[in-house]
Amino acid sequence: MPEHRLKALTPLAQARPVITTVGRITIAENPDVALASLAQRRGREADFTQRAEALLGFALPAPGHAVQGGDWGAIWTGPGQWFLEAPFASHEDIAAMVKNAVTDAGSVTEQTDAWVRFDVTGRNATEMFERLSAIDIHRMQAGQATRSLIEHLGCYVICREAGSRYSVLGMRSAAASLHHALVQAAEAVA
Amino acid sequence: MRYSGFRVIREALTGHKGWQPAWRDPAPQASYDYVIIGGGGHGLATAYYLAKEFNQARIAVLEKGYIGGGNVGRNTTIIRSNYLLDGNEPFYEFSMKLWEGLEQDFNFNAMVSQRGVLNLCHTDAQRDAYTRRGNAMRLNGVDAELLDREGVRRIAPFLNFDSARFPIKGGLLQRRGGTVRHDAVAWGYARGADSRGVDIIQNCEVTGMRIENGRILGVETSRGFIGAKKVGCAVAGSSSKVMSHAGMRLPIESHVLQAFVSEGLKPVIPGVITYGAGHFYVSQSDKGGLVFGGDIDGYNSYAQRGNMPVVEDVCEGGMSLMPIIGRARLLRMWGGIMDMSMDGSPIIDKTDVDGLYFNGGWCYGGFKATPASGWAFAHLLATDKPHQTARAYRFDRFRKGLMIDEKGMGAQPNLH
Amino acid sequence: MTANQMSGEMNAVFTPSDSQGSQKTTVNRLAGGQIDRSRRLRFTFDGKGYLAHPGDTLASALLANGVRLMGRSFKYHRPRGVISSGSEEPNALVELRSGARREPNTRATVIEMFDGLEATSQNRWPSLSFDAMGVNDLLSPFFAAGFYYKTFMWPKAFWEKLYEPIIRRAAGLGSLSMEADPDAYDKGFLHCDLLVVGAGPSGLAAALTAGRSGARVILADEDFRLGGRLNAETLAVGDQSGADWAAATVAELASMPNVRLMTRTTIIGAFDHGIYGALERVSDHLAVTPKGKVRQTLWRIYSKRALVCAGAIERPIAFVNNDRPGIMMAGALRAYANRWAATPGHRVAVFTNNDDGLRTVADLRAKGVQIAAVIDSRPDAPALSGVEHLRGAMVIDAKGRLGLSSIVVRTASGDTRTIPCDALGVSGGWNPNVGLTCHHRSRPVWNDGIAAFVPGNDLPAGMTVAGAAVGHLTTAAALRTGAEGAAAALADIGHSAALPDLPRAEDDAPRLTPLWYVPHKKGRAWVDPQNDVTVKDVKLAHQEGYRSVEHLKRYTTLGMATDQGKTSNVTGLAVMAAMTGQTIQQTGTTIYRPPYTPVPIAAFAGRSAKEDFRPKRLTPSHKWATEQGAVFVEVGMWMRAQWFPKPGETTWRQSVDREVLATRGSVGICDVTTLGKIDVQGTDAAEFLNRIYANPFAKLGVGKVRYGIMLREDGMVMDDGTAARLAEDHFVVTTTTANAVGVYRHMEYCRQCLWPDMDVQLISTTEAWAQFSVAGPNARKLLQKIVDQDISNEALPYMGCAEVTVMGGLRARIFRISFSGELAYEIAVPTRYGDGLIRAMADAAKEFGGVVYGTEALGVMRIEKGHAAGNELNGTTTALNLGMAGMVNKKKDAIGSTLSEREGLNQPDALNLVGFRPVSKDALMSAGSHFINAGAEANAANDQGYMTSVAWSPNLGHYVGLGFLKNGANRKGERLRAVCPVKDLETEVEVVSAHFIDPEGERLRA
Amino acid sequence: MIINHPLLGPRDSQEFTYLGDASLIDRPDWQAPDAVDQFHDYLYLRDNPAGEHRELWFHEQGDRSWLVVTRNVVTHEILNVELASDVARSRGRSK
Repeated sequence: MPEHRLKALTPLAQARPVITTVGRITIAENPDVALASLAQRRGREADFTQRAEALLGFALPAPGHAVQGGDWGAIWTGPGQWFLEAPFASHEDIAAMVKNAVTDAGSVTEQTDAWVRFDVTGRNATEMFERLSAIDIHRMQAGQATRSLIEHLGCYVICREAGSRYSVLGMRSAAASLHHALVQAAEAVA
Repeated sequence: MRYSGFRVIREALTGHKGWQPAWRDPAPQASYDYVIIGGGGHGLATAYYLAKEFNQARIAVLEKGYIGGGNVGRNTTIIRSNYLLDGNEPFYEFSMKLWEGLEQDFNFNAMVSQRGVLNLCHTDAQRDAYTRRGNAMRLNGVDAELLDREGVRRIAPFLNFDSARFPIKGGLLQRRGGTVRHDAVAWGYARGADSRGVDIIQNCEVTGMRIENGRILGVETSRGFIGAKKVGCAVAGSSSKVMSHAGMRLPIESHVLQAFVSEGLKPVIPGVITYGAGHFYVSQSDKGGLVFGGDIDGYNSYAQRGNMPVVEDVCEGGMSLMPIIGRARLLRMWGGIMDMSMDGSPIIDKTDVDGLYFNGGWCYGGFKATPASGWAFAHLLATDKPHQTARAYRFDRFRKGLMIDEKGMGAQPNLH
Repeated sequence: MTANQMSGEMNAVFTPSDSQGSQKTTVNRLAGGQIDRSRRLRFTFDGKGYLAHPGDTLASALLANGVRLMGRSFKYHRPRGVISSGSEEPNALVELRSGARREPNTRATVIEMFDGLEATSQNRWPSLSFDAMGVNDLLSPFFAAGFYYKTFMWPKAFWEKLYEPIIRRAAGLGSLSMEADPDAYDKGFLHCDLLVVGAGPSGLAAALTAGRSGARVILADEDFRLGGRLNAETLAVGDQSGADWAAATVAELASMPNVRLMTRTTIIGAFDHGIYGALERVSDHLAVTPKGKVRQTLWRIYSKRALVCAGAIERPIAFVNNDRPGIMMAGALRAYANRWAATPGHRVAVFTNNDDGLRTVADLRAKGVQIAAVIDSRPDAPALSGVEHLRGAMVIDAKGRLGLSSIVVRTASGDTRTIPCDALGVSGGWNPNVGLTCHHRSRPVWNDGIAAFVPGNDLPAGMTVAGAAVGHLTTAAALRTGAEGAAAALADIGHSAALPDLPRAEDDAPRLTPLWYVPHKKGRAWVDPQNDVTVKDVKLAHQEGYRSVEHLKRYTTLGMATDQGKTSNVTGLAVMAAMTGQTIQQTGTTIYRPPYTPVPIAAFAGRSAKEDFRPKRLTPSHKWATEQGAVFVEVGMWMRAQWFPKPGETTWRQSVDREVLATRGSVGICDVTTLGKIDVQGTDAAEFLNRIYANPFAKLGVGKVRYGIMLREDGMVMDDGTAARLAEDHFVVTTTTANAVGVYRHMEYCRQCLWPDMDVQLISTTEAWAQFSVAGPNARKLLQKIVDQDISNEALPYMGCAEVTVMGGLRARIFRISFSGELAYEIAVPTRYGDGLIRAMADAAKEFGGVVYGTEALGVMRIEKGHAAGNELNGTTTALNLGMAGMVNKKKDAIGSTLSEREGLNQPDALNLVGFRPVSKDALMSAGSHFINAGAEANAANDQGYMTSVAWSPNLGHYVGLGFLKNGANRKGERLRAVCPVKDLETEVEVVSAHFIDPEGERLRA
Repeated sequence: MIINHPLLGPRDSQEFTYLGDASLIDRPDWQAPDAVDQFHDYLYLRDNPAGEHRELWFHEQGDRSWLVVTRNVVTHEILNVELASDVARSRGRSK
């Protein structure tokens, strides 16, 4: 991590992540993940796949899925496009790291601070998501990830553990509004 | 038979035995001088003015269902002439002037009610645009007032001045705008046309056009061939379908627009209010229902019904702007098919086929245009020259780059 | 229960009321019922206190308390009582609750009782029993259908001034509180294999069948107690009462994890592709919505299949004065007796044309209610014993203005008899509840067997119907078709379900001889009671040619009341059919539209109301700006700092002038994160940009930035911005704040739909970077304190860009671009450090007397510099209009370049963007003014263009404006009238260059 | 409405943004002698059929794919959904 003199704020504009517990549901802001978008270059698919897998140690996930392995995670975000995630503390310059690995077989774009991530846990988290998005949350299995609308915001919902553990990635600038929506939904089912 | 208060009293005292049908139910004749396709507001108004103002005879209106069953009977009844562009404003003001004398003209109370149309603005840029538009109206001799926030509050104190997501900064008010009882417009024109000899033929669908050597001879219908010297098409959402009988492709897409009415309520809203930062407009009918709507659903449709996202979007706008309506209940939702044109403005023009004329592309704004549209179309049919307020409504404006694009959205009909 | 017990109970409850005004005992409460007598609930109606029990509705409780008069009709203000026991109720509408939670037009039949409930009658003045507007009833001959279309036209001005205000005040039903709705509402989304609509016998059998098969099932019912008519009838199901069987079945369903039971949930509409809307009344049955909870939830249910088990609705028979309070549907009468142990009176008559009406007789007798007479229109009806059964007779009149006192009957022999009674149950047969099946404009078809409409063949895809809703009017058939319907629907999606062993139940085919209205010469017989449409009104509509059902509806308002004709439409059609000589099928129906029952507007809005209408986007410097006391402004979804007031500044202009002067005099900082940023990579990235921008981009050097304009395909300018080339195969495109989403969509369209084989990858990075503009002569000096690398003019010339580090090593990007016309940079760091950076830069700026400025100062400076922005890029302006015609390169394929050549867009007098200044230095100018040539009259014919943007220039000491003027490029120096009638303003202006500040651009390159 | 995304399965149409007739894929050659006329017809004229309609939808709130949806605009029944890039290639579009 570079030694510079600027302090970071979380997406909710706090020095420390905000953790909100409503009933049995906990909504935790998680800024400790670095994110990069990785897209395959046209005509370089085989090279791309091989290099990406070498970096990650696992195959890139299929549409609608996310994979976790070691430090790395990968989320399918669009045709030929993924988000890679890794611990922020060790991978702050994730874009450069990924770019080094895939070279010109892929396009890499830093996305770490484009998103706010809320980790939602709780045994009735599904009831909460029923009130937020059209995703069939009850059928969502660990390792599935998709993007849909939550209160007018396109958000990724990643199932970490079916029924009880999910991550929501939303537009960072709307973190407060998204948090508000999550908390209200949690209160409604508390 | 002339309608009057006296007549109503006389009939009331004699058991209402004297009332006659508002219009006849004639069988189609073999041929007419003018066949108007479409028994909606525009078609009926065209026939009425052809007979009354242009002294034409042998006129038929062909309607595939019952008259007034299309958009004239399913709109949100707003009239206004608050347009920006030269191509539009004189036309809509002509229409407004006709509305102002319409009921006496056709002897039917259509409840023309000039209770005002207020467009709210929420940003400085929007206020600048309203200023420009209000000035354009005034330069055309049309009434327009620019209100600041307090001016809006005086007219509509019940709006959300405290917690609206997009605060109310002011508004553009046209006091002469208002509402009209929509069905009565169709019936009034029908009755007026019928009494001047126009044959209104219901349940008569046009299934083809007979065209020889570039000239129209008449139309094939579900009730047989009907000859015509001139054929005018005024079928709104069905424009592409009908004009395809003449082999034409139009700069039009058909889209569904939903509208909503609440249960009856004691008076809430004085005039028409439109929300400039959400998709919501509302007025209150004389019966007490809040009549409201918003955007088109956004996809091509001939289904005359819509889906939930737009219902929700409209109500969200309403609940941001005037949360006093939260506990009022939405009673009924319905849809109409809009002939959305490529620049949001209509077409009243000849076609490449001699004797075939077209009137369409009204988007969601055809109702307020009904009188002027009928008059201008009658003018074109009778004289072969465009009415002076409708000269810009040509087919070739797209080829020439002379679009009349009030919203500046370009060639994407669902954005107009 | 033995007869003794029952009569004992009866004696106990039939205590006459003690005194007027005090809390009455429940005079009309019977024995039994599904109410919890162990608890008493207090409620008031029109301020008077009453008692009820859990399980009551407001209607049942009022009846039990001897209250028959509950409302007034719409037009004639006729006194009205409840006629149904369900959501179809047209008459018993009240204002529920008080204050901001007042709910007008609430049907007493669906108001679940809670302690402390307040209800008030409506549409009456001064009181329900004496309503001054009742005078309308006396004048009714003048108020026939459509009378208002024929009068009130003279004198012209009187409509708005006199007639309409009177009509508007008289019309309407209940009143809004005129306060903001204080409750919260949720929206939600559910998925299932099978949605079962309605939990009567068919719905329960269907849910049981599907539930046991393991399918995902949702069973929804509007009632708070599942079971439908099983709760209202005494008919046995197997060895149990219907109500007990329902309860047992519900208990089994509740134990299944794959079944979701939704009580108090109305399926309001069938939408496309198996999507159903549902309204769940979460807290309406509670006195107070618990904190954090919602009043209602609007669900969007995604179903693979739906089985409609919505039952049937009983219909009335129209006769003279059939709207008296105390006259109700026979089925409702026995529902009140059986389920709620309530009766509207002690002496009850029944008027029927079918056997079902006779069940009411039996059930009421079993409850000890005296039957005054049974008037059966069928001469051949099976004779009843123990009661007076007048076969072949009809009710021809009813007496009792505020409550029924007697009926007048014409017997089979033609005699007329007056029969005293305080309630009358009417049964004209049952109409299958087809509403939902018609939401896709399917038309129901007539079934002669039950003399009613049943669902047609073109139902919404995935929908089937069972039970009474499809015309099976016996319990056994309801159970059977429910189970079979569920199995068939599931088989359709490849899921097999075994049919359960169903209990025995009554299976008597209903016998009915249609009777729609009792012929009459005098008096009025109501078809639509709420809207006061009578048989005569329908006849008048026919006489005047309004014969199409839609014309009939619209002319008479038949079926347009809050019940949408649930109890009235078919009767109206039958009357019209009788007039025209057509069958009812030929007469047709009007269109059934959602919602099935009215839905609060707030429920459709959900959480997206008031300030939560749309999410807010906050800039990285938002927290800091808030601390500085900034004034914020909505820019699309963003909240941006508009200006930063300092102590002593009393007007916004003072703040903005200071910010502008400090920026131009020294340095200013502005958060420009809101501008769209799109990362464009790939070997074809340069060629891609070359095609989406009108001007060339292919040869832009690495480390360089270029200004570009994008056209729409129709040749209008879509957006402007810059593209910076970070590497051969890597660009960052910026867009305006307003067009960020649209430009990204357009670029994806071009990439995927037009040039699918280009090697281009796109992603938005707007949010990833906190970006600040640093502008002014001291911009470099300030930034050099922040940026770790050399940013001298040589290292980073005008329109250069670089990847750098700031504050000792943080990765950053710097672009030397300017919107203000000053020496300027944009510096970007990862968003989380944006707050740190603005603090660091604001600190550093102090040394130079620099400022942080908001959007107002930004706007002033861009106008001073003549930069087009949203007011100029209004979707109707071309590059030529903007003075950028030269940028449209004709030697390449670019979006919009071909159609920009059309003649209408290239006329000699086309609008050109030019500058304006007031001739008199202190004169005001206004955006939105129109230009008129000096000496010409101000009218549309003389319109020369319009002013787009105006600002006070503190640098120049006068207003500056931009605007579009016909042939403006060649009119510099000309004086014009800038007229602004809506502000009562006119200014003499001079046409000048749009570049008021540094027209040569020397500052930019300094 | 529900659009059966070729990669993601059934999705609520609310996640999508609608553009219009899929013939917008067939962008004319800018160098054709009658290019202005061709572009006019391409941009402004529509078949607007009351029946099957091929149309462009953008999965804006999802994976940002442009799709070609074949839909009956009278019944709203969706008959086919394809990736627009595949359709574009099949219609001869490349770079």
